[in-house]
Amino acid sequence: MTTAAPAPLLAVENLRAWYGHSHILQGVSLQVRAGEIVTLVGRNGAGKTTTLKSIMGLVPKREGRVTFAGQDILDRPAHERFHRGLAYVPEERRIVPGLTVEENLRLGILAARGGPGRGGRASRRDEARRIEVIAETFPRLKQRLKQEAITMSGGEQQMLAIARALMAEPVMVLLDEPSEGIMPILVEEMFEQFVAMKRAGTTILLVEQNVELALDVSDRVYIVDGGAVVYHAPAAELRDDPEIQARYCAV
Amino acid sequence: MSAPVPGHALAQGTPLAAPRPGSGRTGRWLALASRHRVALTLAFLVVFPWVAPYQALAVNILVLGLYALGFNLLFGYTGLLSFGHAAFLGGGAYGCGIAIVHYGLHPVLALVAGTLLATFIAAAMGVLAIRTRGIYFAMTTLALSMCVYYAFYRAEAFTGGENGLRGINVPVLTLPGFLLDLLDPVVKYYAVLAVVGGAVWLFSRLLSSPFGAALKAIRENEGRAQACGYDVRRMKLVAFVISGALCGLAGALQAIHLSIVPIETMHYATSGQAVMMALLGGMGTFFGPFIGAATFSLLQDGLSTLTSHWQLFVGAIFIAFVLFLPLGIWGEVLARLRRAGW
Amino acid sequence: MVSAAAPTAPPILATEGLGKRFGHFRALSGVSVAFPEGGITAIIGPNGAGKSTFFNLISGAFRPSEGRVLFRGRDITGAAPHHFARMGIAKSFQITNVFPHLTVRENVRVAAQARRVRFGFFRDRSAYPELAERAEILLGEVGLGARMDRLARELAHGEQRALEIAVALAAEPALLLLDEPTAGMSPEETREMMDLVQRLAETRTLILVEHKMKLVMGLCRRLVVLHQGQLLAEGGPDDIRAHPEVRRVYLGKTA
Amino acid sequence: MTDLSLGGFPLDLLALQLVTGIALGAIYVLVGIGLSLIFGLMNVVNFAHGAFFMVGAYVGVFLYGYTGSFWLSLVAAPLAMGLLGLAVERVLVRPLYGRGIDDPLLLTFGLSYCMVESVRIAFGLTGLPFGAPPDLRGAVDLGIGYFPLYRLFLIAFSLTVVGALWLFIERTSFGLVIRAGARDPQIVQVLGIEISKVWLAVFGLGCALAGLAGILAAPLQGVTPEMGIPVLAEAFVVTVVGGMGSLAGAVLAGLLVGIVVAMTSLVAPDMTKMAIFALMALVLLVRPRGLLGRAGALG
Amino acid sequence: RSAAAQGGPIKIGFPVPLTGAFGAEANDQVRAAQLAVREFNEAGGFQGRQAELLVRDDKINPGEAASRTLELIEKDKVNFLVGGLSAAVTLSINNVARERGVIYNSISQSDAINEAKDFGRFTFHEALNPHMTAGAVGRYVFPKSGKRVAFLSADYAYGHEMMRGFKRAGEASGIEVVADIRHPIGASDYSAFLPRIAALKPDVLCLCNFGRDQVVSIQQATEFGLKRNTKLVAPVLLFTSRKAGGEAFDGVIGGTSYYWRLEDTVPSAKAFNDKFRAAYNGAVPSDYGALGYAGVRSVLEGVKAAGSVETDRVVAAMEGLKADFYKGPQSFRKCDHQLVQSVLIVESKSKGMKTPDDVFTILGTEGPDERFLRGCDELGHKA
Ligand SMILES: Nc1ncnc2c1ncn2[C@@H]1O[C@H](COP(=O)(O)OP(=O)(O)OP(=O)(O)O)[C@@H](O)[C@H]1O
Ligand SMILES: Nc1ncnc2c1ncn2[C@@H]1O[C@H](COP(=O)(O)OP(=O)(O)OP(=O)(O)O)[C@@H](O)[C@H]1O
Ligand SMILES: [Mg+2]
Ligand SMILES: [Mg+2]
Repeated sequence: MTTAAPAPLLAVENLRAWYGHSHILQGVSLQVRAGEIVTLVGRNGAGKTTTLKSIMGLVPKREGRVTFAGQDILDRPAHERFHRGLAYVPEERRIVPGLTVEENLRLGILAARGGPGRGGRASRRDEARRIEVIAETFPRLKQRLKQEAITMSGGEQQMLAIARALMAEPVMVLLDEPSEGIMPILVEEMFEQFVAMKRAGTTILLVEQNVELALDVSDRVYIVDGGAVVYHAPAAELRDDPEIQARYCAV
Repeated sequence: MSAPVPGHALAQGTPLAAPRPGSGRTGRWLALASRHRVALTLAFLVVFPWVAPYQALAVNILVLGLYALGFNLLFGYTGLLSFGHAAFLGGGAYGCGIAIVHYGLHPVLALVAGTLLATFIAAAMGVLAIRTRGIYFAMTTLALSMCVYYAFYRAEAFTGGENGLRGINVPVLTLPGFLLDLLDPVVKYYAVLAVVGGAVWLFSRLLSSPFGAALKAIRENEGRAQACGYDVRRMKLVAFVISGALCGLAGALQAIHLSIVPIETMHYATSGQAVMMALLGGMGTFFGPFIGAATFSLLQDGLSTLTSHWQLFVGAIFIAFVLFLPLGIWGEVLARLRRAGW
Repeated sequence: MVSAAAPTAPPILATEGLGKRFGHFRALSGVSVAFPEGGITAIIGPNGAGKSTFFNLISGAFRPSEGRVLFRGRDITGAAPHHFARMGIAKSFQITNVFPHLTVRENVRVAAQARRVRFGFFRDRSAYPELAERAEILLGEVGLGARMDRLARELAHGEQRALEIAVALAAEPALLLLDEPTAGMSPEETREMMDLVQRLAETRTLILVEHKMKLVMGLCRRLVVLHQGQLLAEGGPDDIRAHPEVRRVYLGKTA
Repeated sequence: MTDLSLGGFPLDLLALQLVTGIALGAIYVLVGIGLSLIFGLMNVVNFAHGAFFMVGAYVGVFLYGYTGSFWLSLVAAPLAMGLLGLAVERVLVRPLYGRGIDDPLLLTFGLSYCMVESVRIAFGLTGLPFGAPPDLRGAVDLGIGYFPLYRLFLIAFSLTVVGALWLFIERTSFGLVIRAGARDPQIVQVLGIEISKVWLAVFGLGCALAGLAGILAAPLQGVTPEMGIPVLAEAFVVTVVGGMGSLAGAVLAGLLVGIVVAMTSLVAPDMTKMAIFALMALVLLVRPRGLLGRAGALG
Repeated sequence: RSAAAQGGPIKIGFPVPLTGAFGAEANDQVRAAQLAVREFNEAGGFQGRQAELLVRDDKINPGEAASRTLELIEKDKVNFLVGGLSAAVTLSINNVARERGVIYNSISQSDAINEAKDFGRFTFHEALNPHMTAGAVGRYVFPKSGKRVAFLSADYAYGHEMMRGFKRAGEASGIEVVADIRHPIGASDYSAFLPRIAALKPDVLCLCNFGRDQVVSIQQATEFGLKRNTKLVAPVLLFTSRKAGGEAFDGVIGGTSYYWRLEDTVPSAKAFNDKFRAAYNGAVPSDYGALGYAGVRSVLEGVKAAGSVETDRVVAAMEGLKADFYKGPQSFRKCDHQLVQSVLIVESKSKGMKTPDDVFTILGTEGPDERFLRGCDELGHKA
């Protein structure tokens, strides 16, 4: 399947994963090249989230090969991926309870300045600047910096989760259903934002149920089912496929 | 492209993580065992005194097992960690002891009196403690139980204070139709077993009742249980009180068994003991508390006869248990059986 | 059956000047709406408009700072949350909220039980076979028929969303509040869910919060729009679609 | 001065009693903070905290016997306990993460048995005598009465340590990371933080504080293998009254408990121990999260 | 009573708190008791029967002690019980033993065990009781050190009993009680009580507490400078406590049942110490340790005198026993089986010590005299 020249930024080969005794991923292979937006679609329980989590090193048992920027990261501890420039927006938002919005955001950049506790005052200022920038993109967050994050509305939490992942300006982001719970007007803006990020050089691997919009912004699409990739094509091809339209898009 | 499979993708072929009761050979055995858990527990306890080093210890284990069982209702099944159960054990013991020593009540009535006193203490503590949650709940119960402790400590005329309550002597138990010689350790064991057996049976009924199911739901997710229509506070209180009553019964039996009630019975260290026994045996398992009580007592007893540094070994064994048998002894046995039978 | 209730029919639920403050922040203020018996009403509005807060108020999870909630004409403001459930108001949560270490079947069964037996102490649960049956039927309806013996926490996100709804349904509510029932569901499952919602609406009143406009517009006769904690608009799909303010703050180009 | 009185007690006596309470509280604060750190931030109930306190005291006293320098002991005891804490976390506690609150509880309970018994084997059952170091002996006239110099030193020193700790946790991002890590370690990891190192550090720090409290308390009461047992309960009280994981709360609660004990012993001396628990019950019933506990903190 | 009592060894159950705060004392008790058993066996035992000591750890917990006593009686079928160290434990052992008709010779200090309520025909009390000890110390100290007396007492039966003994002795000297402060047992800090006591400047401060409480309170009283104006007095001044407390004990006066330097004046003490030193590497017995020896010997001498191990006959024989085992003459009073014996008044020192064990100066000895005990009717025994 490999297409020509530049080595992919992220390459997943025959990835298998287990939760306890359940064998979930049966051998997933996919590639994302630098600067691409690639989308995974599939039914509930198909294994999309498990794929992302395995890439991030969050599934207890995993086999196969995952290379990022040319290095095998399958068995590296999760936190190392962050330092290589990989960011992750989990499904169900995973906002840290007990912290304010601002603290949740700060958490996103802490490690970027060289580990907990080692930062001096200067990078504090840096932090503040980043929060400022991100908050511009999500004005709702800006008004709520001091609110306890877990009391935010569902959509606000989703924005926070995305903003947190972007704080450290990652090379590549894995987004698990970012549009869930976001109002229509903002969903559109958000996808526009993804395109803008892509233009700025960020690579994106997306899991999305809003297939119509996802197809609009993606370069390529993988369809996951039963813990494996069952189909793979450029997005444009799928946009024109009536069967795909019928099965995945119409509501 | 392949057509998406109907139904959910993993429904076919992939093994499921959670074992279904009743499938596989061991599974069937387990299902059977769990249906007859009361009978099994009792069968074990009937032969137990012949295995234990001496009968008095066997009675201790019965009593402590019941105590841990009562505690387990709260922690294992309802998810409330209490550090105040000593107040119930002690309340039961003092209630029973005082009834016999100061009022000359019949031992059977004294058992009832002890259980009632414990129930009352549990209700009073529960009403206050239920307002808090998590570790704060544990600490509130601890604090309240220590207040009870000091109250009993100071009521020296009734409780004997630091010296403990002495003179709970019941050499023979007169029941309609026959006499039991409680100075005979074997007779005493089976007399206590009769009471404990009754309590275990009631407990088992409780667990398999709708109320038991609701408690587990509360343990899992209190907020959701409430949204489903359960009056969570009241149910927690009821569980607290029932748990207190069971522990109180254990205390009352202990008073008759040892013929004294030490004030230490009410100290929080005794509450800690319930936690340890329940964890050792296996939290939220039916038989676990008895296994835990037996292990705890046998370990301490056996080792302290062998060496005066027994605490070193008890400590090390505890550590080993946690590291290698995280589900508790009985919990681990169950899990192993399940896995083997899969 | 599905026919829109006549405006004169007594509402199953009504709010009067309902409001909620968190500290100084007014999440909701002065919302008065009535929901007629039967049919589906959608509540829409921007993120943070106060939709979930509104649900929490009318399901008893929050106590209002001001205003009243009337259920079938009775003032139920400030009653304990479990009373709401017993009166027949059930809610599915926007952020999945189930019993993670119970099996899928047990999740629904224990929810169904809450309606029937709460303090049964000594009768065995097998004395209530109807509860288990009901659980199985409900799970079949939401498409989890094959997953009943799994622990809830082992389900995929979309499956948990389906379970969430089954748990809410188990209480046999007269009024069912669904907070983004199809969030996280694939298009295919969303369609199935919408069929289910439509069937449910034949026998009870449904209020749902949704951000999927196509779906909402197709399903509901009536929409309520909240914005910044206040009632912005109310009406049929066409009115709402045409409402300029709604378009500006919420719909964008979509509808 | 003595003719002024309040509730039948001369004012200067009351004032002296207050100072006494603060000195008592200083020790409570130190043990409380250590426990609170580990407890509030790692969700680990360290039942061996009292044992660390005791071993810290032994290490300090033992070293003092060799070097004759109390100051050295003051550094060495917490250091040794910190290292021991690191080892314990790494070898024993780490395998238990993700297993809920009960496993570490049981494990540290067993560990405390081992520590106490090891000390009995190594140093005997009776304990070692130990008094205030020569430079800190004697009493100072505070104007309200004589007060032991060592206890004044104790107050000053503990408050300095607590202040430094506060700076460390509030002014560095350490506090944020550990607070977050307690709630959702996975996310913290995804955000590039090696959470296991953070926990290691927290555990070591908590144990070091226990050791420091131990050596500071040693001149007050000598050292015995059992000296840690009441300390554990007291530390729990301080932690809970102050609010889980709240540094300021632990300070407030520690001083409060000390003062309550001192004042109770003036009016109803036989009630002093009960007073601690009554205070805790009262606080929790009025403020179920402790004095400065955050909403949503643990449970 | 039982079949096993007919032949085989004479078994003596010996529950003491081997672990816990009083482990040092308990271990000493065991060593001394073993000495008594060995002595008995080496002298040929009784009718060819050897004595055997069954040591159990009571963990200083009355409940544990009761279980262990049941074990010793029901499973091991012991002939006699000796032991106990804390009052609560001794009362618990006594309660179990008396119901089953087994002789128990207590070696723990308690007033309650003499009283009719707890006393049983099979109960013997080898140790001093708080009334005797405190009384002797009071009678010695008050006339010498002054009349303004403050009490700091552990708030439990034992503390109250000691205080009662002091006050009774003080009535004769006309003391004035300036403070009567009760502290909770097991307190680790006394600083909260001390400023108040210091402010009163009493002549004598009686510390009616025990073990670790005593060590810590004396240490802190010293720290608060109380010794400047006040004589510190502890009714029961333990050898091991003094060793754990160190210099802080300087000048503290107290009572004890035994101190090894008694060997300077009493031959039986010298003989006992020598045996002990020979058996245990030159160590000297502590006060409680010596009680372990005496407790076991009383029972075994009772057997010899009775010419039987049968309970009733041994009881009668022990009641008539007049002996000098290790500290001078001693005998059991008929009504409550309390051992009438001497009380030593000692003062703690840390200078001019000949050996590290030379920690006390014996100031005086109050001879054995029934007058210093509470009367039989006061205790509720019918004449
Ligand atoms: N913690 C777990 N333990 C056991 N099984 C799990 C666990 N998490 C997920 N699974 C199972 O793995 C399968 C794949 O789940 P995954 O979350 O990857 O699906 P998904 O494609 O992301 O679905 P959705 O669209 O619903 O989020 C599902 O069948 C699910 O039941
Ligand atoms: N406990 C709280 N403290 C402070 N603010 C709160 C609290 N709970 C909710 N809010 C705020 O109230 C507003 C309304 O929240 P609500 O959850 O009702 O929004 P929503 O309409 O459901 O939005 P969404 O579509 O994103 O789910 C939000 O801005 C939220 O941040
Ligand atoms: Mg998913
Ligand atoms: Mg919402």
